[in-house]
Amino acid sequence: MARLEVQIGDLQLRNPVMTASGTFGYGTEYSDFIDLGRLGGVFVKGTTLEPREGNDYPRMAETPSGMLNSVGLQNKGVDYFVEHLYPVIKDYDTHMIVNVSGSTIEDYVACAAKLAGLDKMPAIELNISCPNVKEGGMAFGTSCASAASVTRAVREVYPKTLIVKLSPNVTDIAEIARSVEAEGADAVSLVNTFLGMAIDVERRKPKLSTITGGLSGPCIKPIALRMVWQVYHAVNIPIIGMGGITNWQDAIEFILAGADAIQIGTYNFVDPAASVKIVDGINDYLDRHHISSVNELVGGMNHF
Amino acid sequence: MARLEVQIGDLQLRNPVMTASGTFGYGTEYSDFIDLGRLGGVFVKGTTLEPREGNDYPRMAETPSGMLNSVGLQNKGVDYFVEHLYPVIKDYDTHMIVNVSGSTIEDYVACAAKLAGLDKMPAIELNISCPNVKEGGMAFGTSCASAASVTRAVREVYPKTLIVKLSPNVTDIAEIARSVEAEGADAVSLVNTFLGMAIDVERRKPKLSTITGGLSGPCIKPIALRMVWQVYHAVNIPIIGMGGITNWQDAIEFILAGADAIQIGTYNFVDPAASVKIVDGINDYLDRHHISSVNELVGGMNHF
Amino acid sequence: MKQLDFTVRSNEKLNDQNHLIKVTPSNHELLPEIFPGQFVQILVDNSPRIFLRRPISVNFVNKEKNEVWLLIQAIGEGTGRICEAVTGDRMNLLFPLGSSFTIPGEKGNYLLVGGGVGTAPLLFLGKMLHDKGVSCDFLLGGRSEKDILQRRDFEKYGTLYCATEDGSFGEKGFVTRHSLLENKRYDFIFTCGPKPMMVAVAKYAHRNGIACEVSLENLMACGFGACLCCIEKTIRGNVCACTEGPVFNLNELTWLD
Amino acid sequence: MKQLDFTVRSNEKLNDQNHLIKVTPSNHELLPEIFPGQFVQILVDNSPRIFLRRPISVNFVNKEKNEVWLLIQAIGEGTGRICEAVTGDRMNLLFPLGSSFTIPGEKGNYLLVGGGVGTAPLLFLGKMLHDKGVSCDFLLGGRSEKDILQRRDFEKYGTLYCATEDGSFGEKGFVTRHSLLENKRYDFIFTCGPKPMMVAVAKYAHRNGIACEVSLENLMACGFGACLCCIEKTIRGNVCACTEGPVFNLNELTWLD
Ligand SMILES: Cc1cc2nc3c(=O)[nH]c(=O)nc-3n(C[C@H](O)[C@H](O)[C@H](O)COP(=O)(O)OP(=O)(O)OC[C@H]3O[C@@H](n4cnc5c(N)ncnc54)[C@H](O)[C@@H]3O)c2cc1C
Ligand SMILES: Cc1cc2nc3c(=O)[nH]c(=O)nc-3n(C[C@H](O)[C@H](O)[C@H](O)COP(=O)(O)OP(=O)(O)OC[C@H]3O[C@@H](n4cnc5c(N)ncnc54)[C@H](O)[C@@H]3O)c2cc1C
Ligand SMILES: Cc1cc2nc3c(=O)[nH]c(=O)nc-3n(C[C@H](O)[C@H](O)[C@H](O)COP(=O)(O)O)c2cc1C
Ligand SMILES: Cc1cc2nc3c(=O)[nH]c(=O)nc-3n(C[C@H](O)[C@H](O)[C@H](O)COP(=O)(O)O)c2cc1C
Ligand code: FES
Ligand code: FES
Repeated sequence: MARLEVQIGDLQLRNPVMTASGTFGYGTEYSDFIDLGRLGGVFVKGTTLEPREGNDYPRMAETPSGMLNSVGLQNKGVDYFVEHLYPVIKDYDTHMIVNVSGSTIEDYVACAAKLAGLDKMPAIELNISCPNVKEGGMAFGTSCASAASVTRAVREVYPKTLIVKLSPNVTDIAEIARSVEAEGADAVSLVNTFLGMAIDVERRKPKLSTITGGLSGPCIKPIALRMVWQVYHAVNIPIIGMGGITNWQDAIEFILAGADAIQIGTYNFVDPAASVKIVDGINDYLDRHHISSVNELVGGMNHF
Repeated sequence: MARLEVQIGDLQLRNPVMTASGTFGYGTEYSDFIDLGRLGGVFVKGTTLEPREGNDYPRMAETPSGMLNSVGLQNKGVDYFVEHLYPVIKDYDTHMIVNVSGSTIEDYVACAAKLAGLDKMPAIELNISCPNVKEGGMAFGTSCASAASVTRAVREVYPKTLIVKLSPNVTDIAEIARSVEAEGADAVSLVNTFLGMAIDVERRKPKLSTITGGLSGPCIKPIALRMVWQVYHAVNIPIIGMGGITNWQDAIEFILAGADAIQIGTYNFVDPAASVKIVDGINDYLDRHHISSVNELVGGMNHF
Repeated sequence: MKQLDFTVRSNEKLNDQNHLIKVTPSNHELLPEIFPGQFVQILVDNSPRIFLRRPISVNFVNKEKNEVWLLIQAIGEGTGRICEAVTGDRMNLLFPLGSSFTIPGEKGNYLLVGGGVGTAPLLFLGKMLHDKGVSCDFLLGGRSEKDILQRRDFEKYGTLYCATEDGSFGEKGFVTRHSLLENKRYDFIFTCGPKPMMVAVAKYAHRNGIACEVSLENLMACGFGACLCCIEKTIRGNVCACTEGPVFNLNELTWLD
Repeated sequence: MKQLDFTVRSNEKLNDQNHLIKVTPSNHELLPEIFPGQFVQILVDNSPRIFLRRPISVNFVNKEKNEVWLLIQAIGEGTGRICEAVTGDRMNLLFPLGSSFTIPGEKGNYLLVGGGVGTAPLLFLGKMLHDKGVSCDFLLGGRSEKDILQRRDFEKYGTLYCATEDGSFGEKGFVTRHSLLENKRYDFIFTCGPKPMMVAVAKYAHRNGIACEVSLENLMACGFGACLCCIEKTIRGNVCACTEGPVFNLNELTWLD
């Protein structure tokens, strides 16, 4: 299966199928269901400098072909990660990548710096797009200037592969992608969740404790796909595409739109084995279409 | 049913349920299925100064809980409308409102001026948000400056009720809403379609002839609802909410989020009688909750 | 046009992919006039991936039984679900939609060419022609014998000629290469089936100066003229295939340009 | 935890809303150890409005028949669809999930209080206690007689007390007002049901210094600790109700603060 290999920055991935931050715990949660060694990589839960309790219950609402969440970066902080989680996950037979979140540039920098020292952590994903925290988070991802400044600051302390995760809640995502590329990001990943809302009409209350939350799942796929395609035409660094992927057809769509690799998010909840099924499905597709490497498919739409 | 009445600018609507432009033809197409006289209003197909052939086939693709379209404002132009369509629809027992589209400010102004003279046309909806035309269209709706300038120019020639339809493809829709309010818009309607894309993986081609198109249907509801809620907190003019409404519960959600009235779009294709069912459903809901007027519900979420 | 609940009277599996489903209005109201070539839009319940209705031709109308027949090929999720219907199930339809084949007043030689499930509207058309006192030739094509559907029914209304790709029934090859087309001279051709087949038939008709009507299967969202998604380029510009079609006279189309 | 296809052995409608569905692994593999209080996540196919699985408690495990019982109240679209299952249908489950009730080593008086479909996990718990040689009292509540489900089954493992809102069976009123609570002294209480009921039971247990475990029904997206959506505030901070619960010791919760 050498032909499934892809390269993201310095990372050599076994295949383009990874799992999205916040939907896959620390990998451990899924080890009863799948062999983690079959995945290209695992993006672990958003990690912040300080521990966070996250938002109040209720934190989720189901929507047509998707869900809203307002988890709000609940995590035990980067120090706890380094001391207690890293030792457990570092020997998993796949790339384990930490998703770094924060409210201030200093937070991001301090957190990234602590992770830079970890031997078996080849990359981080900078989450400048979380809609579920009161300050910072998404705000960094919604203007070129702030996206650039957080990338620049982290780039200075983080020499390994730096992936910046973009927010879809913007007028022009290509412009944001260009601005983080200019500051030395090795790759971009997109999309994070869309800011959405749902109301319980009988109780006349928002369904989430935070009123608004992040929308994910198949419902967002057409928009996410369009954004990947736009970013593909705007930058030269690798793109990790995601948003509503449930099967190999969805994954191929993202690759054809320009993604070098993809992440499966919410659908892991529905089918915890979805990711490995998608690896197999991509492989079969390549066979059927006589394509010798998945890299040939990237951005490879036929002319019309 | 007096308690269903709502006011949008100078328009007194029988009830808050209207149908969205581009999904309801000129009303005529639905007269076999429903009594148009039961609706608050009908927004007719996007009308431009000159006739337009629209985009090439294929123009639609189904997506999870929604669809993409790239019709591209196919219409026979405003003169044809005035001469041939207006005489037919002017006597329908509901408000018939023209959706005005264009590529330049001059187009919008000329088109609006021609419609201003029509006795039985009490309002227009300015479509500054169509993603399916190469130039203009959506571009006007994605920056405050251009949204403001087209509104200002049309306001000068159009004295009746002016509704401006906003694009959801922006970072901050509340800011755009404020800028058109400042130029004298009587109401805003939102949202138009989200720019999306779908790929046929076997043929390796986009499913739409235009590559990207507009996403509508239940999939967009959570985002549209959030935008209505944001705009509700930003402006004082009435709001017409839409995006994925399929039943009375969805309609009530939009009203609770801050919409004075709502439009049903894509779901008319699935159930051409959906709009009148929603009128009945809202009525029953008001009864059940002992609410004497639908206006009391607008933005009426309980505190929590 | 109407929106009405129908009750499934029967669902017969004709081969691995094709089903003949007979439905009648649940409220027992009499069917309105329906013309051959018109179609219905079926609501597909219970599928998470299907949002829009599915357009299906009227295969036949049995007035005595107040029944509409639908011949459906289960190729995707929508048609797959529809074909799971069992006797007694409800089915919500919009109908009758679209234009119909023109039943010419004149006598003459009529040829009805269908490929695959595209034969669906031709049965009803054949019946109507037969009722008018003209009998026609049917030329039906499929991959193999089992794909030539409703043979008994077609034979009631005219003479049946067939072509199969594997030669298991009728002549071997595509319908458009059938010897009939060389041997007999027709005045009218009506056709429905895969686009390449219809284009070949259209070329034949054009070459030989034969009046020809084709039935299109453009992608549709609404089916009744509201969305403008189903357009076909014609000599009059873009028109809706769901209201001005699905049946078009070849002269109106730009296929052969 | 496993993901496995099950086959529906039977689906019995117990009253207007509640179904008892018995399922067995389709591949005949032996069920792993399952403890009372644990739950399964059911994949709901064929619904356009349902995307996530639905969490349902294990009502009972019949080891001899290699069968899991699920007691399901059809209150919305997801449970509604699940309850349409017929013998032979497939059902994809993630299981066993979550924590279980603690089966204490000591003898003593045990009370199991359930309301509505919240009685589901108590049957299996009663059986386990019975197997350990302790028999318990069940106190079950519902709106009326027909809402007190599986009476025969409960009676096998202990003494049954009931309360109905309309007085049609057992005492009239809520379970939490049942005379049993005044007349008998318990050492352990286990409860599952509507939150207001559980809070009332919790207060009673607290007031009387009785050890108490409650089973929560927080909204869940994944059910196995990956999404952090189902959190419950505890004295240790926010924890996942799907992995650290659904069964919690009252002492851990902040309900009575
Ligand atoms: C006027 C008309 C009459 C038709 N009559 C018949 C008939 O009598 N019997 C029959 O079996 N089929 C008929 N079809 C085709 C039938 O509508 C499609 O096969 C069906 O919509 C596919 O839906 P699906 O969900 O099963 O497949 P999908 O998985 O959605 O798609 C499978 C294939 O069908 C095409 N398709 C999808 N949606 C539509 C649509 N709305 N309109 C047209 N094609 C579509 C797709 O492009 C794809 O190639 C007719 C189509 C039209 C427009
Ligand atoms: C650990 C656990 C065990 C459960 N055991 C049982 C059982 O044995 N029998 C039984 O009948 N029910 C049980 N439930 C409740 C059951 O999961 C919900 O009734 C079901 O999810 C509702 O889905 P729906 O689509 O039918 O209704 P919806 O229309 O989705 O909702 C109806 C109501 O159910 C609530 N609900 C929706 N989704 C969930 C969810 N994922 N988790 C919890 N509540 C939800 C909604 O808030 C709403 O109030 C259990 C729930 C949990 C968390
Ligand atoms: C419950 C939940 C929690 C999430 N937490 C994070 C997070 O901590 N950091 C992050 O960058 N993205 C987070 N995301 C976003 C996902 O990683 C992904 O970008 C998004 O869900 C879109 O992909 P999907 O549609 O496949 O789920 C979360 C998503 C969900 C549903
Ligand atoms: C086929 C189609 C054509 C449309 N044409 C127009 C148009 O001409 N002008 C316009 O302002 N909006 C147009 N829209 C957008 C709708 O009016 C509406 O804003 C959008 O579909 C969201 O609502 P919905 O999810 O209820 O469909 C069109 C939508 C569809 C699906
Ligand atoms: S399908 Fe909507 S106009 Fe033809
Ligand atoms: S439901 Fe996902 S963590 Fe509990």
